[in-house]
Amino acid sequence: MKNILEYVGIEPDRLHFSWISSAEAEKFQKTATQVCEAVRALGPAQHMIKDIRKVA
Amino acid sequence: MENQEVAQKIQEVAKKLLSEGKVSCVIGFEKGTVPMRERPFFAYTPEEAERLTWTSFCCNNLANFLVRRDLGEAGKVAVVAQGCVSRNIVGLIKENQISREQVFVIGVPSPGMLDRRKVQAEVGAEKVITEVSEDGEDLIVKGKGFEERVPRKKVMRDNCYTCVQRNPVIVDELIGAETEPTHGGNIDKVSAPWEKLQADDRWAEFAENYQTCIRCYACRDACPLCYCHVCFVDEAQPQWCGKTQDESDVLTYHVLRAFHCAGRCTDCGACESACPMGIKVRRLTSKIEKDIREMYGYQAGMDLESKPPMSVYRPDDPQEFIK
Amino acid sequence: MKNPYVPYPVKITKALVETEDKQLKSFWLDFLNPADAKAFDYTPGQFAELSVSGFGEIPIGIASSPTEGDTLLFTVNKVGHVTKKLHNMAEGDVMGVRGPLGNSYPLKEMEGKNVVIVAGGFAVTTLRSTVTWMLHPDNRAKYGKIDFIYGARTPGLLLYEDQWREWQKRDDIDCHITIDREAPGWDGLVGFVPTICEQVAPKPDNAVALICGPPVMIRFTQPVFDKLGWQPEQIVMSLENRMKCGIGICGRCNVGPEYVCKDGPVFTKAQLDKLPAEY
Amino acid sequence: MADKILAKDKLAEFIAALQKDKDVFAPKLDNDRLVWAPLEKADDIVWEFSNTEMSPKDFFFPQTECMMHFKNDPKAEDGMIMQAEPELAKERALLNIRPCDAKAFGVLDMIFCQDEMTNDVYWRDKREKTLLIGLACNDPCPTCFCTTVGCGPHNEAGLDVLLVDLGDKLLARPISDKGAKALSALPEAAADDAAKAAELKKAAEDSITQGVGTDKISGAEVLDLFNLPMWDRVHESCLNCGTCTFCCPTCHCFDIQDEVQGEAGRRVRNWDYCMSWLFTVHGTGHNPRHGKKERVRQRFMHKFKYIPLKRGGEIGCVGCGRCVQLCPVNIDVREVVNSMNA
Amino acid sequence: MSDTSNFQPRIAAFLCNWCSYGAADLAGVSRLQYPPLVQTIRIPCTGRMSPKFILQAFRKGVDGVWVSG
Repeated sequence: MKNILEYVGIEPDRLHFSWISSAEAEKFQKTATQVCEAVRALGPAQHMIKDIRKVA
Repeated sequence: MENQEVAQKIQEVAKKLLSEGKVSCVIGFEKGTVPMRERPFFAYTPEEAERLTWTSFCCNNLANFLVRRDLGEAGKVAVVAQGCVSRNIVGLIKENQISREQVFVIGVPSPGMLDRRKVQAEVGAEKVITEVSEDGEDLIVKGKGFEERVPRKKVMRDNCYTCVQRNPVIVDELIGAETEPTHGGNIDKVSAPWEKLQADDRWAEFAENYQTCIRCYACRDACPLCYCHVCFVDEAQPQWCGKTQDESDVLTYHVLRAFHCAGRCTDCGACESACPMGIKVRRLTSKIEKDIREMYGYQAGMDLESKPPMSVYRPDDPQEFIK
Repeated sequence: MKNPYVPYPVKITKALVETEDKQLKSFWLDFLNPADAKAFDYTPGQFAELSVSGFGEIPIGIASSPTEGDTLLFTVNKVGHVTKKLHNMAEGDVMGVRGPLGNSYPLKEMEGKNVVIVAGGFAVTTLRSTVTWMLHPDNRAKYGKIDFIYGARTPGLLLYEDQWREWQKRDDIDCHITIDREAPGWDGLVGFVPTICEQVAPKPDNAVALICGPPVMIRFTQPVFDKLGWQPEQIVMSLENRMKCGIGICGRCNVGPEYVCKDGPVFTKAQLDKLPAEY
Repeated sequence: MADKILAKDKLAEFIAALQKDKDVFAPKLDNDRLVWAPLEKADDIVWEFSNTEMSPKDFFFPQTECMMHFKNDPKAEDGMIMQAEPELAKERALLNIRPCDAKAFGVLDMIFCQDEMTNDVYWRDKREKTLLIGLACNDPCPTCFCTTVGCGPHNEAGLDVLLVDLGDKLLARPISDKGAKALSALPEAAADDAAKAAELKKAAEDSITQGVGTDKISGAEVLDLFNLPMWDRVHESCLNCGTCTFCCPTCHCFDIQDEVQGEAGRRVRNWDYCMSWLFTVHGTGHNPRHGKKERVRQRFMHKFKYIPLKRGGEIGCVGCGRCVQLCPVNIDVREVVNSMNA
Repeated sequence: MSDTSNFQPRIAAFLCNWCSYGAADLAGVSRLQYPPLVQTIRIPCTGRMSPKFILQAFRKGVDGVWVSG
């Protein structure tokens, strides 16, 4: 999925996968921060959004 | 073997099967009403079998008709299959849509089917073609006030050019001898032009490619993999994909459809041939095909035994993308 | 130029779950603009598209009668995503109504004749409208004897109980209300609608029958009426098919050349016999 | 109204005049595909073409059309109440539309605008604000069969003006008052120009050799046609895709859907197609046209029996041949209709 | 690309009920700070995850998707 989205032009860093066990609260915190930073660096998503206000 | 000879042989085999009552129906091709459009034909009697033909324009995937008809009622049917079609039959057997006993495969090594749009472009978009015949490695294209020879290789369908399996993988009766497995094209190159681009440009290319889509779903309906009773685009609760011409709706449809074919697509090109707008539908599916091949070392429908990668877990499955 | 696709805004003034299985809910709707109420000029048998903004439209038969004033009554079966949403709506909510659509029961042609009304389950809606209309003092004299045969599976699934209890008290209509199987607390008729029709044995002379119900009921009621000597021209039925536009354009509700939304939903048996059975 | 002459070197002037108050569109070549596009200057006009890939019906009946919008807020004063979309702001002209496509609009007029209630204001508005300037077909395709379905390569129905290409000039025939107005500045045609146009017409009509017979269909009972054994075979190879209906100039079925996003909501209609299983399925799961056979039969019966029956004999097909060319499995309408007529 | 300095992305996090959702819960209980931009969606199991969800999230306008098992 990541590959295909990348292929169509959605930056790979917009999609993250991770494995966290229910005891790993700290890893969760760390990953959440990482994900946010990665997406923040990319700026707002431009594609695939359906904006009916624009079309209407 | 020349296509005409193959056609002759197909007729003979079909007649024999039908008259001996071994199958109730032979699914093959007959001559269409317009040039370069051979069409699927269902022969039920030895007389009807005489209409069966074989040319370089047999672009539909006949495996498609195996799932969509009620085989329980029809009993055993025979189907004319080249490499990719036979791979799809294998896929359908693996997915329990049909059983091996229900189909009689009349195997034909593929001559490499031709793209009628390319032929049209070759003689000029505005010329009206009235007759096309084959002469060895050339096509003879006739129309009002012109006659041209076009080399087959120049107008071959993209997927046939990069085909990796021209010979049928399962066969009950083989017509002609097995041939070279490929036509020499490099399958990895199909998605290459896009892979080099930056994300935004890639998106632009992608949107441009599908921009003319009219959402007739011919690509889906021509595809032997798309046999779901209710397709996700038709689901209303929840609605995954709007029904409008909006870019996001069109692209969602294409991305998800392609993704549903992951690990199953045999690159038969039926979607691209069916598209009335000439969209390069394979741009997406062939990329996924390549990924599956590189990540899991799997090619769909090559044999009856191997397990499709999307439905089994192996400890050595790639997982670099997971943090 | 009037836009036939834009619904009239209405407010739900009352909503009531009708049946014990909670599948059917009735809605009383009042027009937000009094002028719209005047424009919405309907006859029993017609239907309207109920419009829930953001969800879509659904064609529903009008269960109220124009003789009851401007409030419209619809009873809705919960099946799809529009009706589910509708069931969750409360009094005071705003929605839309588009119509009236379709033809109606042949009230004019029925004048001077005896009328037999056969209803099964949920299909009673437009027939409730018809009976109410015929029983109105202005109209009652135009018709002969009225028989009303109505059945449901259980007493809890019978719609409009207050209404038919009242009709039972009158002497200008014969009500035969039945349930499929004996149930505690039920002292009325028991038996399937076709059986009751056999018992009532309405005479075909100078009479019209309006039959509306689930396909299985129609399949078994038909032979009863045939045996009693009814002609296809005397039997009137109401169809339903999937619809969108409701005005005979969008192309999905047609039965042969006839559009259920525009040429129907009411057809005589004689008409249906000449059409493909695509309903 | 008298025929006029429009010299090709005067085209720029003519188009500039049209563009004063109209958006002008014409067929244009885009990567080997002939599509409808805004016309900028006279030089861009394509004169030699069979027909555009898709029918221009979407000028009047867009594939996706917003019909109404509403404020998705039940608490707001005007919340949840549907407001109709505004009408077309500027007039349009379609230049070089083929007579078959124009004829299709005539057929669709009868369906979209039947009476006071069945009055599709979205269609009507766009129709009334569009000038149709047709270009007669001098060289029909092998897949054309217009002459056998009540149309023809020089057919005038539905058009405002018919142009006939006479080489360096065009014979411009005003058909409606609107058309006459657009041509008022042009000189009248000489008798031999008109004669030449008539000759071309005859030649074009004669070049259409294949066709369909509909004489027996019009006399037959609906049920007899409906129960013909041929339907058991016609549908076999059909994929149930929407290609034939979407490319067809007279197919007009649609679906209405609501969409919301935050506070914005709209009701849109999209083209729909009778080949789809979902087209007729009921909420209960019952489907009156459950099989491929029923659906394929519906399409042909609708065009060749139901529409003529309801619309005074007018056939719901104009013989443009697009479905013959584009059907992925080559289900040829001519063969189907001829076997219906057998 | 727009100004990224004060851009606050919206992220849809699909969390498995048994693993990451538990972790998120624990993080909350333990008062660990993580960015408030993540909108958690509990799914019964990561096996419930479907590509449809990801596309749907993007269609609804999120800037990123995070799937965690």
